Amino acid sequence: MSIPVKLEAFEGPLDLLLHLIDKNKINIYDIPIVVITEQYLEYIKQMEAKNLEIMSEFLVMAATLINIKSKMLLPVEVTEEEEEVDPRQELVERLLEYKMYKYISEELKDKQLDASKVMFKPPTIPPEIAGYKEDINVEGLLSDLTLAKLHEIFKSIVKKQADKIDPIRSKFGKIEKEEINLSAKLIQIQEYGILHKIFYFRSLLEAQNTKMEIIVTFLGILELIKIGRIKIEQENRTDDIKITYLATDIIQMEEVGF
Amino acid sequence: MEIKQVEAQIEAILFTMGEAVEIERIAGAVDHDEETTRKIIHNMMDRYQSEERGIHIIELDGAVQLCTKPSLYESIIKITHIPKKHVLTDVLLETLSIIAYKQPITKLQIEAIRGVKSDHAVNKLVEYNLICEMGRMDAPGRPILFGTTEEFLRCFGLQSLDSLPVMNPEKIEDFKIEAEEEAQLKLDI
Amino acid sequence: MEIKQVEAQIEAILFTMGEAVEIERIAGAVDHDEETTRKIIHNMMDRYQSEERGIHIIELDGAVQLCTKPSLYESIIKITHIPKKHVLTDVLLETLSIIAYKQPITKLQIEAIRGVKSDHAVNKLVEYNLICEMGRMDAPGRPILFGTTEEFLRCFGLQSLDSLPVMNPEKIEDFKIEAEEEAQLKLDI
Repeated sequence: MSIPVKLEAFEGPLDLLLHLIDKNKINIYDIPIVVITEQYLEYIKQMEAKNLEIMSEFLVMAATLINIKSKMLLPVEVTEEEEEVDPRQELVERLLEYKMYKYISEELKDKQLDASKVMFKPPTIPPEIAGYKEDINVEGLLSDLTLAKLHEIFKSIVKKQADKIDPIRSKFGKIEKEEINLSAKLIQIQEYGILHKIFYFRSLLEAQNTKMEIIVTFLGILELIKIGRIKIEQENRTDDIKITYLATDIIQMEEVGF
Repeated sequence: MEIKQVEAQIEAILFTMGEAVEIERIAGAVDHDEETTRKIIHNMMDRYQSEERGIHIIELDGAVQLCTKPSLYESIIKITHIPKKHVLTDVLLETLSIIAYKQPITKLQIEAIRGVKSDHAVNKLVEYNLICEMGRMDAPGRPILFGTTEEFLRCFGLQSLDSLPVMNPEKIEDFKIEAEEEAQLKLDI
Repeated sequence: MEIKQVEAQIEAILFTMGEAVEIERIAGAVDHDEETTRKIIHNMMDRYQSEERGIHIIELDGAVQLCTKPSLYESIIKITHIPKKHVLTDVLLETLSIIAYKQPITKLQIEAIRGVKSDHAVNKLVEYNLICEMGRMDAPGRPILFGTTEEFLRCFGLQSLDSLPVMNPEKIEDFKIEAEEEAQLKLDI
């Protein structure tokens, strides 16, 4: 299928869906969900995933379409009381509402064009009059306001802010940037390997001081497995991992294009 | 005669103020009650409209403002450079129409209708003074409610929100019936 | 008929321009020679004068300008002196409470707490003399710090700001507990 229109041109998942419905010359109430889903997914594939947030919105719609598709493939269970509900119903309603606002915004656009032809005049209040400062009756303004009420308002704002704070993530400490070099760590592991030949994963990790070092060490092990310099064995799932160093020398990671 | 004088006062007031003035305030300045003042102003509006005049009075949500007639735009731009107004993109227009019809509405509700995040659009519309905060919703997190401004009415040539293009329930119903008929038609073939 | 339309064009031009416009320029915009244009304008001037109108055209050195008639000066003074309706909206109350408890505070900090632009609210509160500038923050751009005014204290019958303590995080916790106790107390009654 050819993709004549850039996906970025669509304002959102509903917009794309409307475009497909329009392009296929089908009625909104009669969406051939299988065809549309395929075309929709095809569009998403073409999408440059530059903006994850936008991408995810399109994906949610894709998931909705697939969900409807799967529901339609399943035999419909009709209970006595409820009528058979077309799984497309909710989507159709959303699309219809969205379409309505698109239609209205076109009308508004015309109105704006007309209204933009009207000219206004800036105020020309003589300076001696403009200089007049109106006395604002502050007491009257505050007549309904008590200190307690003001306090109440502030508390609700503070509470709202507290609600906004992610209770888990906000407790994460600052990530200290440590200069732990993976290449250096790899050499260290290899040195350790030459020395011990056979060693255990846990004992290797225990030798590490920080969380970051442990992570880098783990990455180093994975890398060494990949290039075939070590072999690992594990009897049971929670057992310690036995590592056998297969080589007799130390390789600089730059040599293997790391 | 008396009325003529009041009309002259009102014209002078509107000319000087330039911006929209609440009818209530005008009433205070011309020493008449609000209802009488409104009638006088409506009378003036009709006359400005029917006579071959260059200016007329528009009404914006209980306030009135003097402005030129749109038909004279061509002559005006011949003599003066008119600063460009904000160009509203389709995204902004779409968001604005949702707010106009559903106000007061929260950002989340807008996003539910559009199916996309709308922070940028809402912020831009606030910046252009087309929408503003209307208070908070009595719901968890007390989200901000948005609604349209007087500037919105002015920019779209609307007297009040009642003059928004109509999308009444019957029209929507028509829309549906039409669509259903179309669907039926297809099945018949 | 034709003349009427030219007159409308001239009225619209003068209204939009506000200032004095050379008759020569007007002639160019309405597609007539200067002499004819001048005649039409003089005609308009007479009519504005004789009719009971709020505005008229004055001529200054080959240029003409639209302005209000001097006799209506009183009405204009009156309208500018009629107080507008002032109300503390939710938005204003919210902003005021933040400033009261967090002062001195910058607009940016207020916006960070509220999650929305707050220019309008801050300006209004300054206009109402409930808050004022307290100096500048020693930070890039040297932003203005706002705090409450003496008027604010007086209105609430406060001796000083000490009776309105600045809230720090521990205090907020205390406040929460207090509030709960108060609520309990109320229930007990």
